Amino acid sequence: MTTLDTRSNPLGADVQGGATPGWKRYIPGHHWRTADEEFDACTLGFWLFLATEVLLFAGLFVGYTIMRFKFPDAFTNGSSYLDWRWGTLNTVVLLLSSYTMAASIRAFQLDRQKQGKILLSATFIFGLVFLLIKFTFEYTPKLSGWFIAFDPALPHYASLIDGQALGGLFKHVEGYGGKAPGQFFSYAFSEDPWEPLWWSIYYCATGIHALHVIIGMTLIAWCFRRAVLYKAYGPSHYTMVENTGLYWHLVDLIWIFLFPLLYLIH
Amino acid sequence: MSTPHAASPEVFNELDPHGMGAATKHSHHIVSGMTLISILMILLGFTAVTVGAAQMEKWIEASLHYELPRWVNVIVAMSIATVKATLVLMFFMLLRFSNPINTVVFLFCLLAFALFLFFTMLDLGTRGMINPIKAHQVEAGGIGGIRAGWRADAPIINQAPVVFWRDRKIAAVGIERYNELKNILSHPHEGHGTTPVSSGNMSINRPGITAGLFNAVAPAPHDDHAPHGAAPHGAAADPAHAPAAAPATPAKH
Amino acid sequence: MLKTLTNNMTTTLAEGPTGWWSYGWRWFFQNFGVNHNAIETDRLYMIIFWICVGWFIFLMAIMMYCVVKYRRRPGVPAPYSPSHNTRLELVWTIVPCFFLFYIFLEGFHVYIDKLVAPGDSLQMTLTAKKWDWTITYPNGAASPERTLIGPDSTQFGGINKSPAARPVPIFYMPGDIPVHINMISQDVMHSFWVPDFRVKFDVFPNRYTTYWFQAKLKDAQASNLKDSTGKDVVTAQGEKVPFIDHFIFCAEYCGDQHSEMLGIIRIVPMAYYLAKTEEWNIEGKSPEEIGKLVFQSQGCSACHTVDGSKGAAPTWKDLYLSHQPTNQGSVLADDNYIRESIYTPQAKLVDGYPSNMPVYTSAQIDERRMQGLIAYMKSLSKFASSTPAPADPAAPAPEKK
Amino acid sequence: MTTLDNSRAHELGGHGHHEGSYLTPKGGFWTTVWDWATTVDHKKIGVMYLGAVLFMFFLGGLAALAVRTELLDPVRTIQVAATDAAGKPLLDAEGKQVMKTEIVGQTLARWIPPKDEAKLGTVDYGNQLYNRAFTLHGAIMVFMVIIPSIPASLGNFFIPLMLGAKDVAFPRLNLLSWYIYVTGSIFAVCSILIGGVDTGWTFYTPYSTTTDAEHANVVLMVLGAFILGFSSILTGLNFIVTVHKLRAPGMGWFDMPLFIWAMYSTSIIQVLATPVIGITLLLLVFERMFRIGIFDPSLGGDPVLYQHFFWFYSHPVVYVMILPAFGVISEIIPVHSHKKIFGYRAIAFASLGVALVSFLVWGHHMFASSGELGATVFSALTFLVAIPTAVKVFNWIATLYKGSIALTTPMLYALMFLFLFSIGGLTGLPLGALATDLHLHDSYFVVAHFHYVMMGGTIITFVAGLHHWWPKMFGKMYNQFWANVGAWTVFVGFNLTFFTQFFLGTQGMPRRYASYVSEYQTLHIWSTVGSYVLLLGFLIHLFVFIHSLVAGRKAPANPWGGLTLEWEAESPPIEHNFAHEPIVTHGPYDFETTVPPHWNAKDYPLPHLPANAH
Repeated sequence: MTTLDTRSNPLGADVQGGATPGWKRYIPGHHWRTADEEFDACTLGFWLFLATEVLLFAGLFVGYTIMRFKFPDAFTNGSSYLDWRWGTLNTVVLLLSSYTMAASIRAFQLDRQKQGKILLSATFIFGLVFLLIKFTFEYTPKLSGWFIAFDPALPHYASLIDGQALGGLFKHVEGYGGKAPGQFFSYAFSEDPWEPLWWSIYYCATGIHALHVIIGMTLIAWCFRRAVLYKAYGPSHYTMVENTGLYWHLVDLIWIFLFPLLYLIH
Repeated sequence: MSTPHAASPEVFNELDPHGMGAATKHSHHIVSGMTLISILMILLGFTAVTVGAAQMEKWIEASLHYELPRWVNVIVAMSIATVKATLVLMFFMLLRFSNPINTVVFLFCLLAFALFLFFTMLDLGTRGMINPIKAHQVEAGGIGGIRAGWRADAPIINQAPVVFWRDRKIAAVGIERYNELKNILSHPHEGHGTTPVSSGNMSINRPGITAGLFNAVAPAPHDDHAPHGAAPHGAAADPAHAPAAAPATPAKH
Repeated sequence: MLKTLTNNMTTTLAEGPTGWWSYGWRWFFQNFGVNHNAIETDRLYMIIFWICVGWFIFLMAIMMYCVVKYRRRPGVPAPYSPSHNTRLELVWTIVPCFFLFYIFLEGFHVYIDKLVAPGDSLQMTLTAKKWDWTITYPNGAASPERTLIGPDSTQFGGINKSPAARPVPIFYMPGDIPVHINMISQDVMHSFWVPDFRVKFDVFPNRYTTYWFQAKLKDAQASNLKDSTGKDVVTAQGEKVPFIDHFIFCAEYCGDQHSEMLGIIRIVPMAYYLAKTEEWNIEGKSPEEIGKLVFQSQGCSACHTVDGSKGAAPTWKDLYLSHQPTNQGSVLADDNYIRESIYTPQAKLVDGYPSNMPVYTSAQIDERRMQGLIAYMKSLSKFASSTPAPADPAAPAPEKK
Repeated sequence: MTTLDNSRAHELGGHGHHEGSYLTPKGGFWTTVWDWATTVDHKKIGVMYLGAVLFMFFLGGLAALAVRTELLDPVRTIQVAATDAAGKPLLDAEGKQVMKTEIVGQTLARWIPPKDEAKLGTVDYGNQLYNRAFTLHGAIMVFMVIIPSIPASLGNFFIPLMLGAKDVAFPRLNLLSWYIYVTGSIFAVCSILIGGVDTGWTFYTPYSTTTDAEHANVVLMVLGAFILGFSSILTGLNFIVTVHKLRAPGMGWFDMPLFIWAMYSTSIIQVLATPVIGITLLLLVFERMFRIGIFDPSLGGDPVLYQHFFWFYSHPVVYVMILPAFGVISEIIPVHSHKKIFGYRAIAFASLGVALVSFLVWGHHMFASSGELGATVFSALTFLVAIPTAVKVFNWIATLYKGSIALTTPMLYALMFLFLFSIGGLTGLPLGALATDLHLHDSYFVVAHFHYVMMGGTIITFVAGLHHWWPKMFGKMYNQFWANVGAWTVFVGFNLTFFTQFFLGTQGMPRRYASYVSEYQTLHIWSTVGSYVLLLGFLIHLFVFIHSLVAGRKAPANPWGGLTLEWEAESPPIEHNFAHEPIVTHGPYDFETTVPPHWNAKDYPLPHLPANAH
């Protein structure tokens, strides 16, 4: 097999004849001696890839450290606009999703197909919840001043609400928005001249992290599809779901560090 | 590759002198469900601890009027995060059970990170910088040209956005309303302890020489060697532009 | 120093290079011993050079010997030798370490000399911007003198330099005493390099870097300063003025005219230096004179002309109160417009000229200098004393500011 | 030499014994094109990389020639006699000749006239062209030529062969990385087509975030480099896993050829350093597009932070460039002097040592800009690099001792490498010493130094490796005489071009200057002439290779008598590399005890046997 040819994919070849589950039909690549060796190599390869991911974020962490060292008060000030309650909730959501991911791998290892699929979709949903919280409760109010009506952060600002939309579902707080990165910063009540820099770091770090969440969710969805269509994962072959899991845990890992660094400064 | 799957040719494992096959025995470890649950619980517990510690620090500062050193917050938070990360790595990411080479890879990656951070800090952390003493006015020039807003044709303000927007708001709503708004907005969470203090004036003006290193002489850029002192230039302290606009000075609480 | 700068092509100091290592320094350096640090640098460089030459010849000789002696000949077997020898390998690992350690130490030692200025140095500040240097003397004066390093230069006849005959600033510096310059950039990074001093330091927009030198004048074979007519300049005491010029180069890439961002440091006796800086001091001068000094010293003259000829930017001749076609419509060049154009040049761009006017801050051109510039422009304009120039009928009415 | 039947090879429908060379077309023209475009065969991907890299080398070389040509003549303003439309001298009212000012010496501006007539003859226009040319040269040569040159082309082709494997660990990823490389290159070329980039290949802020603010070319170029980073990461990752998991039976870590060791070290650097340039360039793009301010002083950012970010990648990447070259030399010298390499373990560990130390020394690019403590520490660490490098050079020269040295083209190049790289390495010493660096930094001395290392080291070795393995890759021999002529021409041209630049540097010629003070002109002219000779040398090689492909003699399987596994395969190798999985029973350089595979006295005599043996 020296040509990229999807038809030679042993899983794809036999979609209708689903009698034999995909994982049993799997044949390792022609250059491997055993399936185990291939699995081992894939895991090693994936760890190397994870190392590159960590070092990608390393740049952000170094930037964070230098800037916080230079402008400690800008960071304290900026951080005080983040609501630790949402941050904590998001941490819990990601930890739960990490658990469901690990459990789903375990299910596939034990050939519990249904359990595995349920856990996979749970992971996906947790990811979705994470993004929803991030975008609707964190980014949107800070950038535009629009809150969702049931945001617990809102009652405090009730006296400043100056607009509504969608029948009161969204409420606008006067002067709250404009906490954008760099030159787009237009929040008028900042205490520190370098606060835009804090927001730059905040949006870069959480934004790139959110991008990774999205990539991870895509991978999970793809695994789910293959699990449903081909029963692709089972005791002897679960490489892809395992590596997706590793990726997802890495996303969690990064967040474990981002959370205190961004939300718990004072 | 349409040939049927064949049993693994065991003969190769015998010829494999580096134990490459032996490593695969680690690969298929199945973690018990109990372990996973316990790890999750521990992780959630640590999350509670780290949030609690941060709240506790705030409480200490607010009620005992004692300002903890800055590193306390960082050290506590980072230690807990490291423990959590280790747990995730070992049990969720199966480093504990898989081929040790994977752990080595990850440790090397952390080593590279550590070197990166250490040497960058070593350089940037030991030299003076001109933090604009006048947080007020941004250094203009090729790197200035900050625009007031998102649009590409928005006017150039040559000012820190913070200052520009503050002044604009004051002009729009008046200083009383501004202070009123600010009072509410800068206490985003009830019970928030101390009021943040601006660092705009805390920067030390050092002459670009590592403080205390080799300073047979620490030449001050604006010392009175010459009759007029050094001419005003660059981002240096410029008395004429020290925060002059009275209403623009942030109201201290 | 580069020989173009002085009429005397072999300017060196009395103390020439001495020592075994000094053989061959002339291959690398045009001159020797402009100051202590330069001598030390050259010495270190030449020591490293000879160490390298020694190693290189040693290695290449062995290589060539092997290639010739053990060349492949049919039927002649390779003699073979062991492929491993711990003692030998240890030796050639450890021996270079000593050389390296020595070079590091020497490099560090001289580096500290270059870094730390003596406490009694003369303090000056340097501002770099695209693409010009400005040095401000202790009394607040800045040098307005510029020269063309080109064929039309009267000072240095026939040197093929200076694209577009762009004048470069001359900074007068006293000889034989330490001068300490505090450097800052207005825009991007630059690097202040005087090859004769063997030192360069980057110039940043957000932090000061420092540069110091003590250039020799007494022991050097300097030429005498001449004025534009070729006559010797004499001081009030009737003495001739010895001088030595050194080039300043920008060594950090900074854009289109990076290679034109030159300057000259002119080492003169202390008395002459003091007289010059006093001459350029704006205290006690009329606004017009101040404006002219600022025009010359802040780099305006690099692009703007005052005689009506076309430069890289609009001429100041008859500019004041004229109507300028800009990208914001026709504009009356009144005081406010001039002020705006200096502090915020991008606001209105005169048609037909590139947008490369640097931004000046109020720290560089304070109110007094600004008034001076406006007064100077007034003196150059025929509209100043009479009514404003008639508006171009085709152009829209001048904008209200 | 024993072999063992590969049972998997039999399973694969008996392809093993009678499958053809990997170059055999699979059918008609379009079938073949499709076959190559979708191949996951590491050999074909290696050849495709070779083609792409050579094309980019051609582009980068053109830019280099443009730079050299511009520097032939310093830009200067002269007074010339004005003429009227008919070409007669123009006289003024008093009958005197009217003079006019003219700018001469802007060669590029004459070749590429501006669209806007008014710009003709201005300083800015000529300089802009020059600045774009050197940026183009730097960016292409670094990101698109030298980094992928040996690893992605020769490495891809020969790592599996040398390990006795059928392919790299992740063949599809390998193909993907080629496509990523092409995509990144297209981005870069597009940025040239829409106007070019004038930032220098280092993209230093704040210049790079403000220049050409209204155009997208800088963003395109930066994104191109960002994308190329992925290609580099994937290649490195693939090689690490391949080396770990796909060695032939019997091949322990210290039975691997040294080329593999070098590639392994290279891959470690690629994997660990490249992501940092990824985030750096990403932040740079954000900075340019959104003014986020991390590197922008007017918003509180720090340009020096950018330099740290940039050099944390770009210094290790210098070793990504040179380590593979070390590997190639460690192959060529033993084979062509038919002698076991001296100090195998020392060279292997020196490769790893260089990889490790490479992460400690990036600050030496910033002595003129860095703080004093940082500079001192980085200077001390910098000298550490010299030790493993010197050890390697000593080992190579010791290998020559009492060997049987055949002056074939690859060997000639290897000896040239020793010469040039020694100069390059030794001139690193005054740059590593703080005091002298403050003079030499950003001068032509640096330019000369890194060209001696990067070009004299890597490109020369790339060409050496190409000559060494050409018979294996394409199954054809080439004309040794003309190849040697080409090699000598390159050698002469190279030294003429770059040795002169050491003197320019010490005398004070700064880098990236479009025009200069006239006493540098003599040396600049020599340098430019040298670059033309260099061009001639590479053209000779090009013709030798084309001639070889068209009319070359068929290559034997082992033309030089090498012992590493790739010489056991056919020339060119069959599609699955080996008919039987090889089993390693001897070391890669045991020339004293082993008869090379496919040995045939007609092809080459063994030194220790009479010429008429067999």
